[in-house]
Amino acid sequence: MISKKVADVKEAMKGIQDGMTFMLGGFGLCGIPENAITELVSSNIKDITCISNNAGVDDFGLGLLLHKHQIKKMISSYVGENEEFERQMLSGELEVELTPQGTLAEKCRAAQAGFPAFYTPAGYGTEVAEGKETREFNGKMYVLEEAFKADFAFVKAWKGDEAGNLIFKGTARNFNPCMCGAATITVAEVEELVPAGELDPNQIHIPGIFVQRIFQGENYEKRIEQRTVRPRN
Amino acid sequence: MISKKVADVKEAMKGIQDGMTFMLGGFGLCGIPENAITELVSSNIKDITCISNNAGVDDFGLGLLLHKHQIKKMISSYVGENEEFERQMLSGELEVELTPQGTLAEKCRAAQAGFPAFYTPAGYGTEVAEGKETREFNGKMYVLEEAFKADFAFVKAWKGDEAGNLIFKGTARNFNPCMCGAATITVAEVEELVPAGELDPNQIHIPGIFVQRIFQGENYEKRIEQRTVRPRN
Amino acid sequence: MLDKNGIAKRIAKEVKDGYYVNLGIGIPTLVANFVRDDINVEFQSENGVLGMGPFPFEGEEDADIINAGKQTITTLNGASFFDSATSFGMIRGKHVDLTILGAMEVSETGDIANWKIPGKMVKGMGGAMDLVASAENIIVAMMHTNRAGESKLLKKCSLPLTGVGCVTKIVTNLAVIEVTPKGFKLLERAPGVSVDEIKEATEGTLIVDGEVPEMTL
Amino acid sequence: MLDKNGIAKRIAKEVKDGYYVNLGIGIPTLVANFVRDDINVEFQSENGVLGMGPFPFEGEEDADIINAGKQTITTLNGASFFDSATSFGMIRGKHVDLTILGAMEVSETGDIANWKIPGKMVKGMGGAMDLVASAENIIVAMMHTNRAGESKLLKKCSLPLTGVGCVTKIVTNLAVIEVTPKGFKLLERAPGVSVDEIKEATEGTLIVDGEVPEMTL
Repeated sequence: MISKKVADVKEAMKGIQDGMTFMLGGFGLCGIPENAITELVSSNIKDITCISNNAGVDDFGLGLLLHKHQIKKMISSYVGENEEFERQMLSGELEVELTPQGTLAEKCRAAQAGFPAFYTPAGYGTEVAEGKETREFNGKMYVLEEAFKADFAFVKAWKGDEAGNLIFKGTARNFNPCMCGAATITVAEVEELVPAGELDPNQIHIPGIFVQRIFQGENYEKRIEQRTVRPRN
Repeated sequence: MISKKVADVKEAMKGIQDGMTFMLGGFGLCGIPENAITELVSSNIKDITCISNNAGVDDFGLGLLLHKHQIKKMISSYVGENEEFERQMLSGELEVELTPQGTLAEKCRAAQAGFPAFYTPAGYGTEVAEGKETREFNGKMYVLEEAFKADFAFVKAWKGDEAGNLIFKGTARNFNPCMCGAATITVAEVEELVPAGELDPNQIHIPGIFVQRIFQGENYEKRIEQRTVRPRN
Repeated sequence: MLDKNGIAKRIAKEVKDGYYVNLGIGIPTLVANFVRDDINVEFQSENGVLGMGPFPFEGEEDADIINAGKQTITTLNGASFFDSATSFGMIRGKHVDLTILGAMEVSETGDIANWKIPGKMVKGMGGAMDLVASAENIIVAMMHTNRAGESKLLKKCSLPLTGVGCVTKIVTNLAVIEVTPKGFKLLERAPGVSVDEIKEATEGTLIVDGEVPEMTL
Repeated sequence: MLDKNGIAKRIAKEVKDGYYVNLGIGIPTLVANFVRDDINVEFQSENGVLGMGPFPFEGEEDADIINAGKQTITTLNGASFFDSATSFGMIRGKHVDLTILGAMEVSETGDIANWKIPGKMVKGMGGAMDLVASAENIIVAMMHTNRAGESKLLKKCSLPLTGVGCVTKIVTNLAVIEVTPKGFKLLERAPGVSVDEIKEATEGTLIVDGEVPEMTL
């Protein structure tokens, strides 16, 4: 067994530098790598490019990095729910590349699985396809999209073992598995880190080969954006 | 819950016709859809094209269909272990399209996930790439491969529920998940069929949306090709 | 004239037994409340869940189980969770039977714009571009006119497009409309709404073919 | 001169701590037996398993747990199972550090042929084409000559290729050879084998640079 375990978030983040490109898992605030984000904020790293489906909210998630102007560029599919983001984007302080959500997921998966590019129908005929190659297959038009290149991927899982194997929970899975192995170094933080051998090999969502560093996360807030409930009759 | 349950293999195979293209899961004899193959043999269907990583052995798996000359064309990555296959291929009775194993898996996955084509490095500079578009990305050459088109996919899972959700076991997983949803109709046979709600939604390998029909399989032989053991000291 | 719930109620009639359905945010979300309970339907949410159920009871919310609108949800028997790439594989691979989403504009050729007002509102397309580019059965749920009273059913969209020639049907507060090669075909009028009122509110080519029935809900 | 186990033993020295390794069928499979046990290595098999262990004890074979050679195997702590697309994602995505496979021919430019003898033997490439096209560290394990005594290290392969310019190192019964832009560079001699014997058995350009040490096992 090849151990991926590191002592803490500080050791896990070794090597991050200004100007790097990071992938961050999560959908909204669900399944985001809270520990990595906190460490990025306190590291004062700057000029970073973030590949993340969303940009957090004003006072949580990637919103924290935005407020400190640490982010140079965001690559996302949906950035509502964040006023500071909208302000920085409309004023031109922040570079933004909006990408269809399925394309975003697949650009990660392509990087993970060694595909340089793929054809997708998403965005054909829209400004997303401007400057990109388009092509017909079986009477339908597709856009050529290239795999992402990133220095670090920060993901959050529910359970993990020392070998780097990961299991996600519910919809906190989202982009996290797609980003594993899609960057030079994948850092996984988990709610529960167990010794190798404790997870069923048949139930691993992401094999450890896609993860370079894993650590036991702490103090998860797991904030809910839209608490919707129904009455008990 | 949308039920995919059918009574038996006969009902599951409804609609198969001469000349159709089928995908069949399995690696060697591991994880092959034994019930579907038996039914195909007794149906006397002919002129079929089979997309399957291997071609079975002389007296089991797809070898049974080969012996009855029901197969017109095989699309596979490895066809050793089968003398009748080699005889039919070398004599020209059987059409064979050999495809790199990773490309075979991805041509299934592309069909499942709506990608018309993808670029892979496998086979570049070999006869596999003859007649295919090649292209450079970041200094490396790739071959354009198109998604498969198939009428039926026959897969075998360990557990399944009425909603068509599937869980595979060990390396019997192999091509089976990649083929689900990659054909017009996906037929899953399972060792244990349970009511919807009994499988943990977090541990489903293939969501039921990729499966059109599911049935309780029977009489699994699960033949071992290479029984290798070590002595107990 | 219909209210938002009325629009959702009418659209619910388009949902057939055995359909996998993706519901967008806003009016589309309400559709789930009106689907007949004698048919079997599964709701997919692109953030990675199939088989969504109602909102949880108070105190049972789980931050790890949400829909694409970031609302806490529950799951029903037969549900499954999966990653984003698999989720869009379902969508792109045409395994989802029906997509219902909102729009800011729809053109008479089926183009849709719903993700950006240049210089003003730029929230992003989320999964909408993948959905409209892939699905074969796309119903738009929206008001017939915008807050300024201008038609949202146009000859040509003025806003940046989300997808081209993809919308098949539109249900508004005034009408049910099919997008045909010749333009918007009026299928049904909302209760109490006249053909003339609909014509008045539609900038694009409106095809009125014979008697147009009032919709039943 | 080395036997098959000797070749495997020498190759095992190329396996470093922390490596994920894919072993082909034949001699490569034997390499696992000789890897130092003070380093951590995980073996991947392309049919969908990472963390392979030794063969099972008699009576504990499981038909559902095999390697790419269709042999019954066991798994070690930290193992995982996955589907074929994910497996080749590991390979194509360069997550596997070392690939060891057999060959019928290797050219001095690193081309490899190991899947087909036209009109005679056509078993298929299996995963070999994906492996050689993707891996950056490819070691070929083979006899230096074929049964007819002809060299398998050629100027140019005569058989249909599996991959182009991909082999980095070759370990045979006679020598350890690096594939360089200028040809086959002789790194080590097998015990008791002379440089002349290796030259004799090598059809392609053999570069002998100074004293060539005898390998240690």
